[in-house]
Amino acid sequence: MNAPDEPFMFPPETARADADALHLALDGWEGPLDLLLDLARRQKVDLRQISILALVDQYLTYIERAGTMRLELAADYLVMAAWLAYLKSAMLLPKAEQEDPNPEELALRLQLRLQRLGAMREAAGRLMGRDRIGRDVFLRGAPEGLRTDRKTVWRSDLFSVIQAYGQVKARTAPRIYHVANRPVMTLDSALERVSAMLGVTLEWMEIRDFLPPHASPALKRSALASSFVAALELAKRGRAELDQDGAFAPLRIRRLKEGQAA
Amino acid sequence: MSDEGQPEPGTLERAVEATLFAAEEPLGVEALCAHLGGLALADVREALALLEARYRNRGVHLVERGGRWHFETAPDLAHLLRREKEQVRRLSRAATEVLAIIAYHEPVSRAEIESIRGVQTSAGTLDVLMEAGWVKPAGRREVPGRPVIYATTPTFLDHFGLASRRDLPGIDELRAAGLLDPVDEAMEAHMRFEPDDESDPQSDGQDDGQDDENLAD
Amino acid sequence: MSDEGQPEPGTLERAVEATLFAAEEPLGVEALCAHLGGLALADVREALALLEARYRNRGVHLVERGGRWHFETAPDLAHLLRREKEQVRRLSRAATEVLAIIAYHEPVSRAEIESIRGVQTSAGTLDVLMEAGWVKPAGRREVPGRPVIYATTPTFLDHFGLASRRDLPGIDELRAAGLLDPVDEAMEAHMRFEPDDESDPQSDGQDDGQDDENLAD
Repeated sequence: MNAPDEPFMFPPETARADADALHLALDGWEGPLDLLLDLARRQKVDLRQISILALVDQYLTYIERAGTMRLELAADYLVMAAWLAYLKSAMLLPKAEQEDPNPEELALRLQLRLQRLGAMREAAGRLMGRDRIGRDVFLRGAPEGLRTDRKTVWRSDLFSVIQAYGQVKARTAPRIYHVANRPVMTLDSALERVSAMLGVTLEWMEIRDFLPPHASPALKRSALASSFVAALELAKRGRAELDQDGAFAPLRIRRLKEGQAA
Repeated sequence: MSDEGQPEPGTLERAVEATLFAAEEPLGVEALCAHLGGLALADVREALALLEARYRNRGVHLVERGGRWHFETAPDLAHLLRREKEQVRRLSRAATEVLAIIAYHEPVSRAEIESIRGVQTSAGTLDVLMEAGWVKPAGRREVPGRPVIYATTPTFLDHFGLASRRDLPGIDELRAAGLLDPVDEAMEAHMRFEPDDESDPQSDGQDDGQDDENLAD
Repeated sequence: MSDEGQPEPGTLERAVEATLFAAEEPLGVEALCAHLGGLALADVREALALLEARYRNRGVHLVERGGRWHFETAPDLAHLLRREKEQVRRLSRAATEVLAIIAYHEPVSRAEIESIRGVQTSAGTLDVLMEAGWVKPAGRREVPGRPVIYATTPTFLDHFGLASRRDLPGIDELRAAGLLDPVDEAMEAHMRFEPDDESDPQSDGQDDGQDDENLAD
C-alpha cells in the first residue's frame, strides 16, 4: 500500500528510466485503469475518499508529458484521457445544467472500479505471499508412489470347455451328405408296366389296378401320376383307349387291337 | 492426549500415515478409504485428525487442502530448504492479478476479468495459469455468446496452502465491503440510497445480501 | 523415552526431519551437516538417532542404508503401496475353444490348434490362457521349425474340478450328449418337434430313420 516515494510519473518497474524513454513508461502499467489506480494510491488516502478531480488532473498531466509514447500502445490511455477530460468539465459545470449522464455517477463508477481493481491487486499480493509449495513448503522429495495393479481373474467352467470342444469338432469334421432316394415311379417304368399289364387282357381295367400293391403312400401317389401319363401316352399312340364316367370317377383303360382306331 | 505423552499409533493411523507419505499426490478421505480397502470414512477421518495433531510441532506437517491431504515441510523451515530447491517460476503481474480475480470471483468469464482490470487479457496469461494447473475452464455462462467461465483447481489450493476458497486472504472482508460485486450492482445499491455517501452502512448491508446469493450459486 | 512421553522435537531434529523428507535421495550425515549450515557431525548424529527412535513405531521409518538416511514405508505396511484390484472376466468363446483343444490334444502346437479349429488363433488368446494359469508351454516339438507345444497345468484341473485329464468326457460321450452335432443339424432336430411338422406322422417316421443313419456315421 505504502509504496516507497518514487517520482510518481514512473511505474515502479521503470522508475529509473530517463525522460527519453517515456513511451517505455507505459509498458509498466496494465492499462489506463492501472495507471489511475497507482496515481490514486499516491494521494495516500482511502480509495473511498479519493479526489476524482485531482486524479483526473494527475492523469492528464502524465499523458501530456508522455507525449512521445507509442501510439498503438497509447490508444487506450488516450481514450481514457479524453473521457476524463470530459468528466472533469462536466464536474466543473454548475449542477443545475447537468444532463444525463450525471457526472457524479460517472465519478462514482470510476471510483468503484478503482476500488475493485485495488482490492484484487492487494489480494493478489497476499496470495503470492502465502507459503507456497516449492518455495516455502516442500513435498516429499522421493515418494514411493501408490500403485493399483489391475489383475484379471479369468473364469470359465467345465461345461463351456467341453461344449466348445464339441462345437470345434462338429464344425471341422468332414461332412457327409446323403441324397435320399425318393420313392418315385418314372414315366418310362410306368409305360413299361402299363403296356405289359394291358397285354394281358382286352377288358376295361381301372387304372388303380396298375399300381404296385404294397407300395408306400408316397410311391403310390407317384405311380398313379406316372401311370396316368403313361395311359395318355398309350392312347396317343393308338394302343389303348380311356374311359371315365365323370369327374373324379374311376379312370378305366382298355387295350386297342392293332390297327383299330380310337 | 494422555498424561504419558503420545500413545503408540494405532494400526489405521500408521496405515494412513504410510499411504500419505508414499502418495505422489494429495489424497481425499474417500480415496484413502478406497485405497485402504474400504474402511469407514469416519475412522479414516479420525486417523487423519490424530496424525494432524501428532505432526503439528514437527518438521513435517500433515495438511488438508481443498479436501485432500498431504505431508509438507513446516513453513518456518523454508529458509533451510529453499537454497537447494529451484525457485517457483515468477508469475507476471498480469497473471498474478488474473489469478486473484478468478480465485475471488469464480466462476468468472474473460470479459468479467477484463472489466475489473480495465484492460484486455492476452491469451498467454490464461494459458500460463492453466498450464500451472491452477485454473481450468468451468463450463459456459448461459448468457448471449455463452462465454467460457474459469475457476480455480484443487492444485491451486494445494500450491497456495489453502484449505478451501474460504481461506483466501481477506475474502470475507472483501465480500462484506461489496468489493466482489460487479460495479453495476454496486452502483445500483449506491444510487438507491444516498448517492454521495459511500460509507452508508445500509448499502453495505445490501451488498452483503447479494453476495450471499452469489455464493449460493 | 522419558516418563513424560516424547518431548517436543528440537529445532535441529525438525530441520533434519524436513530436510530428509524433502530430499530426492538419501543423505549422509556429512551432506546433512553441510546442508544445514555446517553443524557439528555429532549434533546431526544425535538428531538422527532421536528421529529414528521417534519413527520406530510409525507407519514410516527413518532408516540408514550404506551410511545414508531416508524415510521409507514401514516394512509391514509395504503391501499398501501395491494394491491389487481383482477383476473377474469370463473367458471368451475363442479362448474357451483353444483351451478345450489343448486339454483334449495336449501337448499341441499352435499350428495344430489352428488346424483343429479351422481358424487362425490370435496371439492374445494363448496369452490369456497362460495369464489365467491354465496353460503353459511344454517344450518344443521335434519337427522342422521346432514349434512350441502347449499343455494344461494343475491349476487347470483345479479350476475345472477335474481329478485328471482322463476325466474329460470322450468323443463318444460328447456325441451321445449331442455336443458333436453341427449347430444347424441340432436346430433341425429341435424344429422337427415343432407343431408345423405334425401333419404327417408316417413321413416323420421315415425322416427319423434317416437321421439315425447319419448319427451312426
